[in-house]
Formats: sequence, C-alpha cells, structure tokens
Amino acid sequence: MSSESTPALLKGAAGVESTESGGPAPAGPSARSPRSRSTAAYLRYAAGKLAGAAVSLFAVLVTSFFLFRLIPGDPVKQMTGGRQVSTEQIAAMRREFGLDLPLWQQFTQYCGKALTGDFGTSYQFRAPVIDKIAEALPATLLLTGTAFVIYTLLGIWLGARSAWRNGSAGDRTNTAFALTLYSVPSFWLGLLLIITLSVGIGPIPGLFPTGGMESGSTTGFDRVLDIAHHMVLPVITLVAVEYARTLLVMRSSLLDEMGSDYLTTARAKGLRDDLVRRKHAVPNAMLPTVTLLFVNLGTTVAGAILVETVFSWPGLGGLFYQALSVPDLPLVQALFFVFASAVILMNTLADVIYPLLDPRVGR
Amino acid sequence: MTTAPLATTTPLLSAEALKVTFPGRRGAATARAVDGVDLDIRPGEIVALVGESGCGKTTLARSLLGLVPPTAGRVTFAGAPLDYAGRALKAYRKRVQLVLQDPSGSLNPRHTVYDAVAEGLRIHGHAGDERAAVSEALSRAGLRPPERFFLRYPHELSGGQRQRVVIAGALVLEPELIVADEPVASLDASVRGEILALLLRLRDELGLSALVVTHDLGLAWNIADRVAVMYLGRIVETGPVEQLLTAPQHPYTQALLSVLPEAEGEPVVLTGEPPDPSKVPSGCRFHVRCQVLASGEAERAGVAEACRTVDLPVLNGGAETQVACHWAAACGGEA
Amino acid sequence: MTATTTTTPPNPDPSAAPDLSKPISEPPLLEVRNLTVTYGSGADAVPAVRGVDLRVEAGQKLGIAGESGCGKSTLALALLRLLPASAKLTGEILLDGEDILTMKWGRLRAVRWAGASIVFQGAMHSLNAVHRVGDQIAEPILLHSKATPAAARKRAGELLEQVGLPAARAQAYPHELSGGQRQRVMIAMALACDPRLIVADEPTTALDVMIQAQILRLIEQLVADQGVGLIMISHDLAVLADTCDRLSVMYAGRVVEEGPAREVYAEARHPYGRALSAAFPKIGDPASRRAPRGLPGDPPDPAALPGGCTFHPRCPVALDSCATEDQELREAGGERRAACVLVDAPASDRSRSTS
Amino acid sequence: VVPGNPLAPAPSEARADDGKTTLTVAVAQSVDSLSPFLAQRLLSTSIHRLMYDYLTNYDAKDNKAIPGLATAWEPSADKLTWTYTIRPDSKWSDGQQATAEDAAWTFNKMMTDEGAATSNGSFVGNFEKVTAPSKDKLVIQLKEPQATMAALDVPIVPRHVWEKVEDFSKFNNDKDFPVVGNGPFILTDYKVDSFVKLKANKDFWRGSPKFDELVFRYYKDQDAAVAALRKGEVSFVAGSPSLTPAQSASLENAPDIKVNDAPGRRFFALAVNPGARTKDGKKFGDGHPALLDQKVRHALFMAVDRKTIIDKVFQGHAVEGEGYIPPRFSDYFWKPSDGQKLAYDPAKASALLDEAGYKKNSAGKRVGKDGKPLDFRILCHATDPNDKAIGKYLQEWWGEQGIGLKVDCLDNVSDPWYAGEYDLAFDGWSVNPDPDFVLSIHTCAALPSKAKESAATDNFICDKQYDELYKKQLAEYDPAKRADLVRQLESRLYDTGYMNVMAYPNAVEAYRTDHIESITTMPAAAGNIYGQDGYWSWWSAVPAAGASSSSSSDSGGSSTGVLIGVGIAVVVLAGGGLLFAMRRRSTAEDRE
Amino acid sequence: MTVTTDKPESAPTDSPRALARARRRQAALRFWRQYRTHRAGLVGLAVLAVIALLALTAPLLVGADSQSVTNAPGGPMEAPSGKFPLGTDQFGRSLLALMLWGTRVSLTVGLLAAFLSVAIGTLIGITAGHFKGWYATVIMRVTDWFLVMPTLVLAIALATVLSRSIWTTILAIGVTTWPTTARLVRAQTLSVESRPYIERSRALGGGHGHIMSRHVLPNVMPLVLAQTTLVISTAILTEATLAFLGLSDPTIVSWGGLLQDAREAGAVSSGNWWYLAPPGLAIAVVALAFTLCGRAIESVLNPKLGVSR
Ligand SMILES: Nc1ncnc2c1ncn2[C@@H]1O[C@H](COP(=O)(O)OP(=O)(O)OP(=O)(O)O)[C@@H](O)[C@H]1O
Ligand SMILES: Nc1ncnc2c1ncn2[C@@H]1O[C@H](COP(=O)(O)OP(=O)(O)OP(=O)(O)O)[C@@H](O)[C@H]1O
Ligand SMILES: [Mg+2]
Ligand SMILES: [Mg+2]
Repeated sequence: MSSESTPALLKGAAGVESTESGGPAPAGPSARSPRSRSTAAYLRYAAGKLAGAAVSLFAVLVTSFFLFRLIPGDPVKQMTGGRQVSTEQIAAMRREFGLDLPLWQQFTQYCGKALTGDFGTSYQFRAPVIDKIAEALPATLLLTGTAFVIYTLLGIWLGARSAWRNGSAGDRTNTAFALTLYSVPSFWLGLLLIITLSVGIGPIPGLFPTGGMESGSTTGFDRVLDIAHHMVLPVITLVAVEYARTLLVMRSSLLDEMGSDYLTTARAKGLRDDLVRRKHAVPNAMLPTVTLLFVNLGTTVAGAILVETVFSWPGLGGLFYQALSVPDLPLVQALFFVFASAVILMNTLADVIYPLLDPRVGR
Repeated sequence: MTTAPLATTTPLLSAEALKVTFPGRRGAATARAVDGVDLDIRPGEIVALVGESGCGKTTLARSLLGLVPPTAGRVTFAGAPLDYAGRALKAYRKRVQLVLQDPSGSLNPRHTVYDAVAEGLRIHGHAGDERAAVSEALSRAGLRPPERFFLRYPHELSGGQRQRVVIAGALVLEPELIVADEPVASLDASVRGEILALLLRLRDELGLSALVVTHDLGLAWNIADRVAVMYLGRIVETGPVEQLLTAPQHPYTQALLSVLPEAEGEPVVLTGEPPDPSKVPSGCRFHVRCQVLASGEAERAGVAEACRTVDLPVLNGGAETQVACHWAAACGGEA
Repeated sequence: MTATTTTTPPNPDPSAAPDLSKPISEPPLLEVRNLTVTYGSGADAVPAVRGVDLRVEAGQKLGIAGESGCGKSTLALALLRLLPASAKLTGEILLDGEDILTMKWGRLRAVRWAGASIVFQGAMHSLNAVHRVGDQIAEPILLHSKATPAAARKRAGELLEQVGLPAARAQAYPHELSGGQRQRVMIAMALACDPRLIVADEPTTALDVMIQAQILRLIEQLVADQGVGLIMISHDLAVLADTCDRLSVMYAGRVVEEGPAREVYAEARHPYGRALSAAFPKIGDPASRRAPRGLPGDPPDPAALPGGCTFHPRCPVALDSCATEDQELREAGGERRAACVLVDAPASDRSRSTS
Repeated sequence: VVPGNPLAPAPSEARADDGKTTLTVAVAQSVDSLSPFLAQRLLSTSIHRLMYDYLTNYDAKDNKAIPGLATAWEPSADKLTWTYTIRPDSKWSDGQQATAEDAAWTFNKMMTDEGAATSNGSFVGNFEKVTAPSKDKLVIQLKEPQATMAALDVPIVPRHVWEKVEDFSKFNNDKDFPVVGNGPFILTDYKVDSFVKLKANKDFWRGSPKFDELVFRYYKDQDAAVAALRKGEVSFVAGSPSLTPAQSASLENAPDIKVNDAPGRRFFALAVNPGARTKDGKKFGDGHPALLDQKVRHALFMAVDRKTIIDKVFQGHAVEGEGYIPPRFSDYFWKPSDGQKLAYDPAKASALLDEAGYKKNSAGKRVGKDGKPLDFRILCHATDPNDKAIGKYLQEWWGEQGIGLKVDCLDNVSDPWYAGEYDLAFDGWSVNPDPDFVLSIHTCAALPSKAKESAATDNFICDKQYDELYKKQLAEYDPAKRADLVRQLESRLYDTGYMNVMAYPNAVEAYRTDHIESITTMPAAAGNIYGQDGYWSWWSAVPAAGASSSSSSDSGGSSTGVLIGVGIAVVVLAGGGLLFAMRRRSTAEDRE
Repeated sequence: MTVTTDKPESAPTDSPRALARARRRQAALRFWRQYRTHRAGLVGLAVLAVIALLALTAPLLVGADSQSVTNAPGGPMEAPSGKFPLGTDQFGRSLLALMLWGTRVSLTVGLLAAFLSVAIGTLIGITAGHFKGWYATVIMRVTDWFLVMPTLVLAIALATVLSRSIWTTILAIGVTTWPTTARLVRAQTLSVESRPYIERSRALGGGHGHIMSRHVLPNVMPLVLAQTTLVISTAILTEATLAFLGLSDPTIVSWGGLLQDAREAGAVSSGNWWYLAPPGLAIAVVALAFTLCGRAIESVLNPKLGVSR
C-alpha cells in the first residue's frame, strides 16, 4: 500500500495486516510515546503520498501537453477559419501563441507558466484559460458536489442495509435496481428524463426545465430556487448511475466483513444488531468504500461531460467538449489537467484520509 | 537405536557461519534473522531445529535451500559450496527438497494430485515414465492405491493426505535431503504421528536425511537424531536428542522444556515477547530473558558480567553436545 | 466439586440425561442437555454437534478436546446463540438454570458477556482493527452496567493491568500488539463484565510455546481468583490435561469420552482418546522415542458421517458391530464415561446392564 | 484591464417590473467573446449588432445600405476618401453623445493594435488614415478604392469607455454591466454558457424595441432548445444552422408555434479535389487521379439523385441545387440549360464511366486501366447530420455504379482539407448579398503560396476560363452586366464539375406566436429571422397580446421552482420518516 | 475433507493427460452446476445467448439491405406500427432491423475491446506482480498513471486524435480501461505469489516462466474471466458513449450511433421516445446481462460475495 500512489480498490490490498507477530512494544511500560511516533509516521506517510501526487501531477502535465498535439488541426487555421488572413497575420498569431517555437521550448514554457496557474489563452474564447475554467468550475462543482453527497449517502446506506440483510427480498430488489441503473448509459437516462419529465409525455406534464442552469430572470432567493429547479434532472441522472456503484461496493465490502470474527465478538458482548452494524461492521466496510468514493468523485467530475452535454449545464464538461472540437489546445490541455488532477487529488485525499480511518495503514 | 554412528561420516549439507539479514522497512534497523549459524546434516541423519517463533528457523531453512541468498557465510552440499547460478541451483534443487508447514497452501488448488507430484519431474525434464514415478512416490508417501488419488484436487483431500502429497512431490525427484518446515504443525494431533512415522520410514528405507524445523520439542523426541536449539538467529545448544532433551544445559532449552504441559517441576515461564532480530542484545543474546541470570545464579557462578557483555562463539556444526552459555560452561559438569 | 458428592447408582439407561435423583441443590452454572447443531438443511445439512451433554459448576474448569472440525467452536458459539441463522439448534442450554435457547433476544443480550463471555480463537480477527483496544474492552462495560464512559475506560485500564499489560496500552490498536498481547486483551475483555462463565476457544493456538505457557497461567490464575466457570477448548490434550479439572473429548460432533482431566489423559477409555493422548509424546519416555504414534485414516467429514460408531473406520479395536451400532456414552468407572462398546467389559466391576 | 463604467441608471430601470416583456431566444452556440474586437461567432456578432450601432445598416427589404450611425456617406472623386456624416441623436447608454470621434478611435485602434484587429481587421486592411475633423464628420482615406465602404460591418464603440482597456486581445467586455452601447439593446448580464441578457434601449434613435428585455439562452443540445420552445421556456429557436426536418415537422403541429421556413442563403455542395497545388503550381495532397477526368466527375454527379436528397434528407426544407448561387439572390441565380444539366441519370453515368475507361469487373466494381478499383474518400463534418446522411446515400448510389466510397467524418476537417488529402468533400457556404467572396474562392489567386498552408481557396480550383470571367465581373460596374458575367461564371463552374451544388437548404426556425405577435424577416418577404445582417428581427418583434405572460411564465417558472422544491422536501421528509419507521420496526423486530 | 462421492475410479490404462482432460471436463461441469444455482446469472446468460443468436442471424432475419437508405421502406420517423414494430428512423429504415444490425457492432466492439483491455491488463498485472524491483515499480507507475486518467476523457481524446473507425473505438476503449484489470490481476498475483506452493515450486527448481504460466495464470484466470464479462459491459457502455458524442464511425450502425442519430434528428423534442428508448434499453440489457454473468462467475469462484441467486 505504501508504495503505491493510488489506493487499491481491492479489499485484499486494503486490509493490511501486521504480519509480524512481534508487535512494536513489549508488554512492559515503555518510555517512548507510541502516539507521537505514529503521528510522525503518519506525517511521513502523508508526505510520501503528497510527493507521489506531485509526481503524478507532473506526469499528467506532460501528457496533457503532448497528447493533444496529436489532434489533427492547426489551431491558427481554426481561429482564422474562413476569414481572409494574410500569411503575416498567421505568422503573428503563431508567434502570439508561441506555436513557432520548437516543441520542447513550448513545453518548458508551458510548464513554467502552468506552475503559476497560467495555462495560456484560449484560442476560441480569447480569454485566459484559467478564467474560462474558473467560470465553469462552480457549475460543475455544484452539480457533482450535490450529486456526490446524495449518491454517497444513498449508496452507503442502501448498500449497508442490503448486505446486512443479504439475500432478503429487500436486498434483492436493491441489488437488482442498482445493477440495472449501473448498466444504463447515463446520457440515455438523461434524455429519457428530458422526454418524460421535461418535455412531458402523455399525461405527464413537463415539470422541469429542459436544460441550462438558470433561466436568467431571477435574483436572490428565487434564483436559488431556480437553480435548484434546473438541477433536479441532472442530479437525478448522476445520482442514479453513481449511487448504484457505491451501493454495490458498499454491499460487497460489508459482505466481506460479515463473517468476521470481530462481529461475532461484538454480538457476544450483547450489542444490538443495529449497533453491531453501525459501530463495527460499517466502519470497517467503509474503508474500501471510502477509497472508491473519492476516486469516483474524481471521475464523476470527468463523467459529468455527458450529463452536462445532455442538460446544457454550463460546466467544465461542456467546455471540454467544445474545446476538443476546435481544438482549442490550451483549453483542452488545461481541462485535461484539471480532470486528471481531480482524480489525483481525490486519490491522494483518500490515501491521506485512509490511515485516519484505518489505523493499520501508514503507521 | 537404529542409526549408525554418525560423527564419522562427512556432512551432506552444512551451513558455515551463515548469516541472513533483511533490510528494515521504512528506516528500521536491519533484521539479523540468521546471525552466524554452523550446522551440519549428515547422510541419513534427522536433525530437528527448534526455537521460539521468529528466531530465524524458517529463514535458515530457506537459505539452506538457496531460496534466500546468505549475506555472509556459505552453504555447502556434498562438499561443494552452493552455486547460485540458475542451472546449478536447479540441479541442487533436484537433490534437496522442501516440505512446508501448511499442506493446504503448498498445493496449488488448481492442480490435481498428479500434477502436483509430477511438477518436479516436469521442471527437471524427467526422461522416464512419469506416471510410474508419480505412482511410486505416492505409494511411498502412503497414498495407496495411487491411481485413486491422481485426479483429486487438494480440497478433496484431508489435511494428512495433503501433506502426504507434498511429501510425495518431494520424493518423486529422489532427493538426498528433505528440509521440512514445521511439517505437522497445522495437522491434527491424530494425524501428526502418521506423517512423522512416514518421515522416519523414509529415512530408514531410502537413507534420506532431513532437517525438521519445529517449535515442538515432543516432535524432536519423536523422530530426530539430533536437536539444534535456536535463539535469535543463533544456535545456542545442540546435541543428540536423548542427551539434550533429558539434560538440557542452556537455560533457554531448560525453559522451553519446563513449560511443556507434562513437564515435572515448576515451569519457567520466560517473560516478555521474543526479542527482535533487529535489536540483538550484546553479550549473550539470551541474557535479557535468562532466568539463571535473573535468579542470581549466574552471579553466584561468577559469570553474570560475561553474560551481559561477552559475546559467545558460534557453535560448530558437529554432532556432539555443545552449548553456547557462559553459565553452563562455568559449571558444565554438574548441570 | 458437587459432582463427586453422590455415588452414582447404576443407571438403567445410560443415555439418559443428567441424574435427576441428585439432591436438589442450586443448579449447576452451565448445563447443556442433548444439544444438537445442524448447519443448513436438506441434503446439504451438516450435523456439526450431535447430542452433547455438558455440565460446568462454578469455579470448575472443563476442557473440550477434539480434532479440527469436530464441532468444538460450534458448541462454544451455540452456548450464547451466536451461530449464523443457517444453524438449527435443539436441546437445552441452561445457564444458571435459564435456557439460553428459549430466551427473548433482549434477555439474551443481557446474558451475553455479563453472564458468560467468550475468548475467541484467533485474537487478531476477533478484535476490531479500527477501534482502540481500550474502547473495545469498555464497550461491554458501558453496555451492561450503568458506568460512565470515564469509569468504563478506567475499568478497562485496570483489566489490562490485571492481564499483565500496562493500562496505557488501552490506546493501542490491535495491530500494534503482538499475538500474545492481543490474546491478553481478549482475556481482559472477557473479564470486563465479571461473567460467571468464560468460554475460551483455543486461546493459545497459533501462539508460541512460551507465550502459550504465559497465557495458560494467566487464565488459570484469573479463574482461580474469581471463581468463574471455565470451558477451555483445545486440540491439545496435554495442555487441557494440565489446565482443567475435567475433560470431554469430542469426535464428530459428539462427546466420546469424559472424566477427570488427568485420568482421561493418562488412561483414556475410548480408543480415540487413547490415540489422542498418545499423539503427545512425553519427553524422556523411551516408548515414544523414534516411535511417533498416530491414528490411521482421516477425520470424518461431518456432512457425510460413517454409519454406526462414527469412529469405527479408524478404530484399531473395532468390532463388526461397530459398523452398524451407534455408541452412546456409557459409564466407565469413577466419574468417567466413554462411548465405546469395549469400555465396561474389562474395566467395569459392575454387572453389565441388559439391553 | 477593465474600463471603469460610469453607470448612469437608464430611465427604463426605474420602471416597474411587472408587465415587463421578455423575448427569450434559444441558441445552440456559445459566446466566444463579447468584445466586438474579438467576437467571430454568429451569435456574438449578432449581439454586437444589437449593442452598438454600425455606420450603416442593411435594408430589411432589399439588403441595400441604409443609414446607421452615419446618416450619409460620400466618396471623393478619386474614390479614395470617404466622408461620413454622423447622426447627432445617437447617445451612449451612459448619456454621452456618440460622435465621429468614437468611430475614428475604433477604426484607428483596429489599424494600430493587432489585438483589436482580430475579428474585423480585414475591413481596415485597406485604410490609410481615419480622422474625425468634427463631431459629425468621419473621414476615411483608403490606399485603394474599396467597394464595400457602405458595408463596413464594424461596431463603433464608445471611446471614453474603451480607452481604458489595456490588452485588447484579452479583454472580453463581460465584467461590467450594463455595457455602455448605443444600439437598440443594452447588454445587462451575461453568464458563460448560460445566457446573455439585454434590455431595450428606450432612447434608441430609430425607436425603442417593443420587447423590454431580450435574453439569449444557451442550449448545448439543440434538441433541448426545441423542447424548450415547445414548453414555452423560450420564445424563439434558431437551428444551427437549421431545425431538423423532424423538429420542424413536430413543431408545425404544435399549438402557438410558427415555423419559419425561409429560403436559405446557403448552398450545399459536393466539392472535388482537382489536385491540390500552390500558386506556383507545386502539386501536393493525394486527391484521386480519376477525378481529374471530367467524365468521372460528371458521372458521379449524375449518379446523385438530388430530388431524393431534398425529399429524404431535407424533407422538403431545401431547394434542389443547380447553379452556384442560391435562388434567393435572384439577380445572380443561374440554372443550367437542359443540354448542360447533369440530371440524375444512373444509366448515363454508367456510360460515362465506361467511356472514361472505368469498366465494371466481374464483381461489379469499376476498375481503372491499372486494374485498381475506383474507391473514393469523402470528407464529412462529424457535427453535421446532413453530411453523414447524404454520405450514406452517396455510398449506395455510387456503390450501384461500382464505385467505393469511404465517408471520413471528422470534427475538424481543415487539416486534410488544407493538405489536399481528400478526394471529395461536403462543402457549403453562406452567400452574402454581394457574391464576390464566394466567387473569389475558386480563383487561382486564392491558391496557397505554400503547400498545406491555409489560404483563401475553397477546394484548389484553378481554371483559366473562370479566372478571366471573374476578373471581368470585378471590373464591371453595370449591375445587369455584372450579373450576367456572374451567371457565366457559374455556368463554367458547373461544367467543370468540381463544385456540384446539391441543394440550397432552407433556414428553418420557429417561434411562439403567443409570445411574439409579429417579427420582421429579412428579406421581408420569405426571409429569415436569426442571423440577419441587421438588427431588424429583435428590434421589430412585437410582444403578443398575452406576452407579459411570457415574462410571467418566467416568474411562473420560479414559482414552479418553489413548488418543486417544496415537493422534493416533502418527498425527502416522507422518505426519511418512512425509513425511520422501518428502522424502528427492524429494531423492534429484535432480530440478530 | 474427503469427498465420498467418488465415481468409479478411472481405468488405470488411460494416460494421465486424457484423465486430466476428463477431469477438467468434470470441473467445468461442476462449475456449471454451481453457476446454474444463480438465477440472475442464468437469466444473464440466456439473454446473452438470445442476443448473440440475433446478432449472428441478423443478415437472415432482416436482410442485408435493411441498412440501405435508398431502399428505405418507410417514411421518416414513423411511429411503431405493425409494419415497423419499432418505427422508422429519419431515412425511413426499420428501427427494428437497425437495432438487430447494431447488435453486431455493439457486441463486436464490446468483446474485442474487452479482450484487448483484459489481455493488456492481465499481462501487465501478472508480470508486475511476479517480478519485483524496478520493472514492477515502473510498470505500476504507468498503471497508476493510466488509472488517474479519467477513462472517458482519455478515450474521448484518443478517439479525437485517431481517425474515426470501429477500430479506433476498440483501441480507445481497450487502451484506457486496462489498468483496473491490471491492478486486480496484480493484487491476485501478489496473493498467489505469497502462497506456499509458489515457494515449493521455486524450491523444486521452477523458473519465472514456469511459475507464471503454471501457477499464477491458472489461479488468475477465473478472476480474469469474471473481469472480462464486467469489462465487456463497460466497453459496450463506453462504445455507446463515444458514439453518442459522435466520436465513432458514423457510417456504421451501432446502438450508441442510433442514439446519436435520434438526438441529432430531434427525437427528444419531438417526443419520439420509440426512437430513443430501444437502443438505450438494448445497451442496458446487454450490459446488465454481462454484469450478471460476471457476478455469477465471481460468486461461484468466491461464494463469500453473497450474490443473490
Ligand atoms: N522476507 C523477510 N523480510 C524481512 N524480515 C524477514 C523476512 N523473513 C523473515 N524476516 C524476519 O526474520 C526473523 C526470523 O523469521 P523466521 O521466519 O525465520 O522465523 P521462524 O523461526 O521461522 O518463526 P516461526 O516459528 O514463526 O515460523 C523474523 O523476525 C522475521 O520478521
Ligand atoms: N457456518 C457454517 N456453515 C456450515 N458448516 C459449518 C459452519 N461453521 C462450521 N461448519 C462445519 O461444522 C463443523 C464443525 O466446525 P467447528 O468450527 O465447530 O469445528 P472445530 O472443532 O472448532 O474445528 P477447529 O479445531 O478447526 O476450530 C465443521 O465441519 C465445519 O465445516
Ligand atoms: Mg517459520
Ligand atoms: Mg474451532
């Protein structure tokens, strides 16, 4: 575990046992404080993870720079598309965007600037990339954040229930439902929701807006409601797909814990069934789930591309898709970097949080 | 006693000043798992290596098989030092075989008994009749008729049967020596005896030597010719079974024997956990737990200071009774 | 010991449940009558325990021996109804006269740990890895007594001291402790609510000889100090003989031999008991030198038990009838009983009951 | 960077909110920039039309230049100096007078600052000097005579605001609202990829627009925009470039919706790679050599059933293609004569191919003399459904002729296009009232000077005869004669077979008649609404009688929002309660 | 435990190989017997069988010219009717026929992409788990790196970079989804490698190749099998996603492509649910069927998972 930058999704890899029988401390009273040592160890561990994340971020930066150079299409031609421009103008634009430099020089410049948060200027929007991202980020965060909270709570809760009553009718319905939603293409679900709940079909009235984040005609609290109204369908779509994944993971990791001896111990102590579940089984089963949740949140941000496209949500996903077709290299690169960083960030967060939840790891 | 006088023959396998260390994880000190061991195993001899958990028994056994390269010292087999080059090592591994503690784990759950036994033959490109060789090995290991077992999977066998299959897999290559790491520790008491009897019989019939690693002194009494008691990477006492187990000289051996359930006298329960191979104390490595030192008896014998400071020499690998203890050396005769 | 106060008259029906003619005194701490446990149902049913009678008085130590899979752990879990839902239980388990099997859940929860506690096989897995051991010890105290959290924590510290660990170790997580220390924690936990009965399921298996000796001494001492009843489960007859007052030897879900520990170990009546005790050689005994003794054959599969006496396929002294006739426990002199056709023929001075 | 914006509250803001009429337009394009110096997209430039007055405007009726900010304009005798009279009654929304100064400053900025020349630099390329001798006089001196001086599509910005901008290449004019302007509408708010909001400029010299507010709402998905129109969330939806047949069909049956199906200004053509080359004749690219044979080109086109394309792909929302310029521009529209016409005739196409030496082999494939089968690639825009659909038809029609076709759909066709690495391509242009530009792109002069470099050329056509005709029409000032020359050009283009116009797609758009009572199309008869050359449509749109309902539908939207919010809360609470009850039950059940 | 259901022992004349084969057959049978007890798995399998059959017989069922636009039998976007049970697309082609044709593409892409992904993942996972040292470090770094790349984003990027064809789609999916498999396989390899039988094999003289092929691979295979079925469903979904985003070959009829066509044609606003629903449903059903099979296989191999039967 310690040598890996991403937490393994597998239970086996996550449940690290101390293999040596000789514990760190002999039975007698010991002089040194185990707590301070473990804190130091934790800090070392966390620092290692952060360093690993930094390396990963750099790797992503490199990739995002080079991968998208492969996309066919000369950005300058795209920018000038159809207009009459002189060769000098084109040369000037190439200079402006640094496209006349050798690739490696472009790269070093890019890296240097990226460090200061400067990802260049968007070809199509003529604005600093970072501004465009900053404009779109809140919308994406709002959407994915809301969905994240809902599907996490829902998935964990239902997953825990489902596993606890493994094989019961409730479990079967739960799992069947989750598996079905898990197999449904999210964009399709979104379209169906639009057809039924937004356009309205037959007797169903169109309750929700067809897209966008707000109607633009409201202010204050009305605006909040307006945005909430617009959020309902996209959030449902995201939740439907992601809660299923969470549920399935939670269920299977709890099932893994179900036969464990420590649960028998807890029961033997006279704990009520729900206490056994809440205090013992779920915290242990949460460990692999938490890892997955964080990793998922990272990918959910990227996965929002589809939902944002279907629901015209003014977020990063739509921006990415727009940028790709130009190709608006600086924007594409930066967005790719943002998406991958989101995953890395979440991974690292999971790694760093994990030892706080599971004392066996990292100390 | 059926064994020939052993001391005269040259050793088949011997460790000479063998040391194995493991680098400490995350800045911890290196673990001196085996810290200077001389041990000879003569043809036809069964040597029991006993000691507490974590004292380096398995590591010693594995390094004898060339599975862990020693950090210092060497292993010689039939007079020649072990060659760690691929081909030579492979040839060596035809002659020396390993039997592990956990028979369930030692068998690939997806291989049939036949495959498991024939594996060695296939690795070494056996020229003869594979089937006949497998049959014979299985019957020797007490699985008769062998055909009945050919196509069973490990999970269809009982623990004892599995261990027999493992032994058959070792026998099929007609080795000269078997290293058995806790061969019966995970087996039921009722089955244990049968497996041990099998080892004894193989020695008698095939002249096989064996190094049996165990923490169970009763096992040594059951089958071994000679016992080596290991403590924290060193052999602290060695000698013929009868002598060593009935009249132990090293306080550690005495303590081990005293805690056996049916032992007479007050058990000497050593306090604390087995010490850490990454922190070997100076002087006699046992002195921190030594009951003789603690009771002041060593003081009376005038060796207390030596116990704490003077490192003891490595015992040679020979068959005679030897003990690495200042106190035992001081009052050797009377013990 | 109460059991020795009455001389048992010849019982016309050896299979009958405990002696009813015994003077009415307070009920034994634990009495198990004709307990059966079957896992699953239908064709896949595994009869793991098949009619076991046990009796433990307060302050008494009962050892249960037997090889792997003979139902020892099943029996132990059944005592507190901790078995999975797939297990069907019949019979009676009377703890202080109260039947565990018919208890309401609420009452059962109250009995658990406060009435009887368990030290499980494998302490690593029986402790919750993500909670500090102190909290785990305090948990049943909080649950069963009206203690404040602080008091419970203090008590947990005391308990740790009692089992030879510094109270500061309450802050440790299980993985920070060695195997022996974890086992001590388990014992401290078992003592937390001052139970009347402690069931120790292989408390020393997988521990080193030296630590095993430490733990055993600790258990012995605590039991002696507090006068609780102890059921100790092990496959090591020698250890049980050393530790316990009485011994029951199980084979394939049944008790096949019982009696005072020393006697059973030294001179078993049932061939299985004999084989088991012979498997542990006595060092210095020339008879066992270079002569390991075991029992031929393999332990039976509880899902497909042989007919007749379940032991007969491995029995060195089996009669023809053994293949067809099941053997019940029968008196075997003194306080001993064994389930073998041959027990009372040579050994008993009593007339054989006609059947 | 951002100019300080003295916010003089517009009088309209003082008015009461209720009864405010809002016109919401669904758009499927996002705004690239709100700076008139940077904006290039149709949406953004249309918005600039509304925000800023241009010197001149186009008449909605006949596209003739009419006064804008300038009331009159006049060339000098040598045609090198143009003098514009600036109207006195145009005010910036912050109260200042719009003057010739502003215009001069705007042009000068574009001439001197490269960043400011990004979008409209081409207009000033030929300018020598621009001055404002007085408040109402603007003088532009040219390097060479320029005919488009009455059609300078350049927004004039307020100098006192824009002077403060530091870097024109970065400034997007989207931070301080309302944005100071003098057009019929004033930009009041903008949320990226969400909406652009404008309010009516009550003081606009031509008269205030009828709607109080104009909102362009962004829909990533065009179909969602159409759905929004059906629901009444928006008042107008423009296609990009046009509603699909299915959409218009379904909207036609919907109540209160009018579908405006106007003849388009676009043509949709099949371009053939005539062998890419540079100005100096260096060949590059890998166009199929068989296509150099006119017979093959004609055969290909004759195997295309344009009628089916109109019927099936456009489902009637297009006119069958003939000449290069769409019939909407009747002056220049040309039709092939009967003898000349490459009518749909598969048999004749076969014969032509046979004649050209591409005979069918036993497997039914056309093979050349070298034994190689005829296999073409066609470049298609992945984002254009029509390309893909017609590609399918072509595959089948040409397949019957024994010709293989690979449809290469790309997001971005420009790379292979400029590199000449294609055989055929789907092509199409929007034609301006003056056809000069679309004609110029087929001249030799438009070829790139270096291989693979972007250039003015469309598909590398370089034909002497065509070039001569082109020069002639350029020099011809008599409109009738020029039109005749243009038609000859078209005829020549038709004959070469390098540009085969398949259809003139209509502009299909729709609006709600319960929001908009009337709206001006351009041209007034059978014209389109979105993307006009002027601001007529939005300026002229009249709210329907119940149109304040369109605004109340917005507030209705928020009250629906409230309802929904409450509904959700109720559901959540009920669900929670239910679960709690279940939980209670399950503990009460007292199971292990 | 001894299994007492010993069949009549095989005749000793048979060669061990033949017996081993028989044994393997028996193992497969046993697997099937266990699999049969998973109702969901059976349903999944049945659905897959039906769909596979439909895909194979599509040319016979609907005729090769059902994809033709010039011979389209119906009007544009007709609602379902007797003649066109699922209605028609914008060209007037029968949607039912197109759905059937789409099955072939979706299954092919799903299977090939999953195969590619799992093959890469398995190779990398096994070698990374087996070899220690710099190789494993480097390989795992690369895997980690791929793992943090948002799959969809990377696949979109790849599909954009490469030209549009079914192979691009397969490649984009295969190349971006293998890290999960690699990690899984590596974890399993590590766990297998820690088993004593590996030590025993090494002590017998077995080399890297021997251990990887004879011990690790067979033990990893079941997991890989289960993983494959799961990856197939992911691959089918990803294919649909890419097609939906217009990143796959538009001339090929696939379910995702149909959805994209439907959307482009304006099915959503026109309320033409019959155009939109079936392709998505088909994707969901097939993905679900593969998932069900995968879970059933998983739980046969690891009964603890408690997949409901
Ligand atoms: N691969 C390894 N890396 C690091 N340390 C190791 C390794 N193998 C063994 N050790 C350490 O070496 C010491 C000796 O281990 P070894 O397994 O030889 O003991 P053992 O006597 O066989 O114990 P047991 O009776 O528990 O099997 C232990 O402290 C162990 O932690
Ligand atoms: N949950 C269960 N379901 C079905 N069978 C079970 C279950 N638990 C145990 N068994 C079976 O019941 C029998 C008795 O098991 P038990 O764990 O009681 O044995 P044991 O005597 O404790 O063995 P060991 O010494 O290995 O701990 C075994 O054959 C076991 O396979
Ligand atoms: Mg060992
Ligand atoms: Mg047990």
